Amino acid sequence: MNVQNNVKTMRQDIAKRAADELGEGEVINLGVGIPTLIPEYLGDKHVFLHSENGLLGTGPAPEAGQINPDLINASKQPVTELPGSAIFDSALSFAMIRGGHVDTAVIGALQVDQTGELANWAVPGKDILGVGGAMDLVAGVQKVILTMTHTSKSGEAKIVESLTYPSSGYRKADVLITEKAVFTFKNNQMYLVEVADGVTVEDIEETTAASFVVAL
Amino acid sequence: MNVQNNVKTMRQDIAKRAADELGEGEVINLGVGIPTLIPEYLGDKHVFLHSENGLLGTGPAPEAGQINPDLINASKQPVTELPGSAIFDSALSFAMIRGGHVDTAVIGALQVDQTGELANWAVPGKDILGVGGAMDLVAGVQKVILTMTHTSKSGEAKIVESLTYPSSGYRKADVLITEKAVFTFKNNQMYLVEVADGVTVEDIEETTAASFVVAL
Amino acid sequence: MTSKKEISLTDISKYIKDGDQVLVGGFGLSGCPLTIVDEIAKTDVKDLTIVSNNLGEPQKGLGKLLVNGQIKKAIGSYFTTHRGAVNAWNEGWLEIELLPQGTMAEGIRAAGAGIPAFYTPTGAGTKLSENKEVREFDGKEYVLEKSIPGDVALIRAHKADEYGNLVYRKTQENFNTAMAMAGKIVIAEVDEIVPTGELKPEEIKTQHLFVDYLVKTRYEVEGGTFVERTK
Amino acid sequence: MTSKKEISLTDISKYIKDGDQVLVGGFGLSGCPLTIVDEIAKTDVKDLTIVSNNLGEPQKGLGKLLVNGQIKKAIGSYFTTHRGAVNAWNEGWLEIELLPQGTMAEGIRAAGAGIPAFYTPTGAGTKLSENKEVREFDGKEYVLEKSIPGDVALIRAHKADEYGNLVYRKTQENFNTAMAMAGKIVIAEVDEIVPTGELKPEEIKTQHLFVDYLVKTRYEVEGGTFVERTK
Repeated sequence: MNVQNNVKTMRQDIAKRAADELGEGEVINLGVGIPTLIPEYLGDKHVFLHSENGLLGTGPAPEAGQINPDLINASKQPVTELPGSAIFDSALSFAMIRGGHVDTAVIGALQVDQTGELANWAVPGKDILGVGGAMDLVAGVQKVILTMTHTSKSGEAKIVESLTYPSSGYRKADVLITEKAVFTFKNNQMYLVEVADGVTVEDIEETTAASFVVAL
Repeated sequence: MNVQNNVKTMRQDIAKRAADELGEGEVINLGVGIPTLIPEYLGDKHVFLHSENGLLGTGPAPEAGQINPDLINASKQPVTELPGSAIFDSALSFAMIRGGHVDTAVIGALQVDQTGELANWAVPGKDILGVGGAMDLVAGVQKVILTMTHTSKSGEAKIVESLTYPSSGYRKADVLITEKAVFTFKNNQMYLVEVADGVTVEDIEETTAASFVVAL
Repeated sequence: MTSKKEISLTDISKYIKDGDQVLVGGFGLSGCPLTIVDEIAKTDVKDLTIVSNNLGEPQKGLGKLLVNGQIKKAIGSYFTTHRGAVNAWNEGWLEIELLPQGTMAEGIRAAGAGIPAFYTPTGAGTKLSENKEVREFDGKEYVLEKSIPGDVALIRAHKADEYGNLVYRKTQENFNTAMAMAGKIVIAEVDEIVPTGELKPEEIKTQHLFVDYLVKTRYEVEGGTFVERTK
Repeated sequence: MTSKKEISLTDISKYIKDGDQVLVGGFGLSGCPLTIVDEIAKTDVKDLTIVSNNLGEPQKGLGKLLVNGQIKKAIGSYFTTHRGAVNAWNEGWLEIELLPQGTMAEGIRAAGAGIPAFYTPTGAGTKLSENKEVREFDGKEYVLEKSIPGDVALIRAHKADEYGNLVYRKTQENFNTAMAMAGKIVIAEVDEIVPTGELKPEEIKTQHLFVDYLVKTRYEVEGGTFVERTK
């Protein structure tokens, strides 16, 4: 298996596990990257996908030739609308997010600390020129699920004692899913609740620069 | 002519004069009482009537038998909708008012002082149990036109040096129309700009407990 | 058509507790959930704080809860013409908090939009802002107003689809969408439930994520007014 | 169909002055008034502060004004993927003010709704609130955000009626209604103007009192993208 396939499998595994966290009938906002793979793994579970540019009930990408450039998701990709979907403006869309009406956001993170505080919008030393809806989602939704590879490409820990990347806000994540493990956060404490097949707690400890309680 | 007819004529005269103040194509909010008579005197002038419960483009009362209790104005009276009308919720309706998108409000007043500050929602010593949209209109619209009888039923001055009734807010009226006269307000100064046929400036001075500049 | 969100009228009382702050839609009787209010009037739930533009009419809508003594406090913009409310206030058993109508609408929306407080020019310099914080922006005074959330919101719409998306009949919407946004538990009274997909995405005024439960109304329009079905 | 509000493309520049704060609708190119932006790119108006979620694409939409050096400052939520904007910022001739997308949407709506400032949980505890006032409500920190008005708002809709009421095509609305509310002068680019009465009162998304002028678009949808008509 080459490295690329390996990364692809990792991302799929994370998306698959994240799909299990979602409840029937929930309103979900999916961030860019790994979260966009989740719909493939929902099976019979029905959830409502919320796109912050103004669509609740986002459907899959259209067939070629059926693209409407005025029917897009928050990643500016063409989408379709499912029966029962609703369309609205940006102010109401973010009122839904900020007001706690979106059940769950599944988003990527660049870093997360052992309390669940996360960084997902800016890299230290790089230009800070984009935030999009990231902070609104972190501040507003009922449940924040993070999906990310356990370490960076160069093998550095992304799960850390305290953030070195710019924080996305006070609000802590609820669940963190990597290709190696699942963590939960409660009262500023991190719990290891699952390890992937063939992964040991020692392996997790080695690749995680944060304290956590083992709660398998 | 009996007293009742006299009052009726007065109110009609005030409404008629107020109609002249309105510009073609303006968005107008009409308060209860005298302002509700204005549509009869618009002639060919086309204005858009805004009802704060959520209708822009309010039409006249429906024929008997055509009443829809879910198509009402802010006085809870059944109305109709004109072509090009729009329906919206209370939050947006007051955003229109507060945000300055309604050109003119024509409202009654219990008292107005010589700077144009007005009182139109509560009487001293009486229960203060209603305000409705009065303060929003006073604070928000581009132009406030007051319509009222020049004095109270018992002959007391309603145009005063300073308010003894509870104020409706810092915002001053722009125009005041009574059966005897028309005043304008600029920079906290009151100007007498018109008198009704057969009314003298002396008569106005006698029935007005406020200082004004004669600018006929 | 049925919906997973549909509940029976007798279930309504499960969602309302003594002392709750309850948002109730309607401008006059239009957009007021008359059936739901009738059901609450049959229960002994009490000490309610009702947020509604007015308190219905004597023996109609919220007037029934008032007569029953179920309301401890009313927050709204206009109670002057409701004799029962005025008397209750004078007799000292009804608290009233008066708000400018636009401040009330914006405060309810704010609660639903995650905004805890906002500044408004409305009411600055009046008795209604006497105990409120005032602040200048660009030389003009504004009043700080807090958002107005509800433990429960009781709303009225025309049609729901199976998911709970709502549309209204003419000016029936008034405070209902804002209240659906601001209520922790939201029960909507509707004329009918239509199959999902029948409402166009663009015409939906209150999106289903704001609506928890649906009940069917017992009222219909007859002779220009709302009449309770007798059958 | 014609409307009293319709103006010619060459009239657009009359309403925009050097140094104006200009609200420009759109999420990506959807809902962006491409024709109006093209017209501005032909003029020498400069030092504009553009409030828009992003700055279009290189040579598309606002990207054209950027290349021309007509933009002094951009206020928006996401410029990362626009190479031209990143370069301009690095070279020091473009100021950028970054806002969380929801704060931007709410701030624009607030300007249109007469609300000078509001508190939001978004961004509390981050670099983006470093120089902003923070305040606790019920033990939680919120950031004070000011409203975002425009000297001009340039918006895009699908259809207008003769009065200037607007409807949109699918997710084209995004920031457009809020911007129509917040602009002192509002110019809407539309596909067509239909007779008054053709749009149902309930389906109107942007009411005519928010719209000053209408222009007809030169862009049409072809092959899943926006293409300028050549004729």
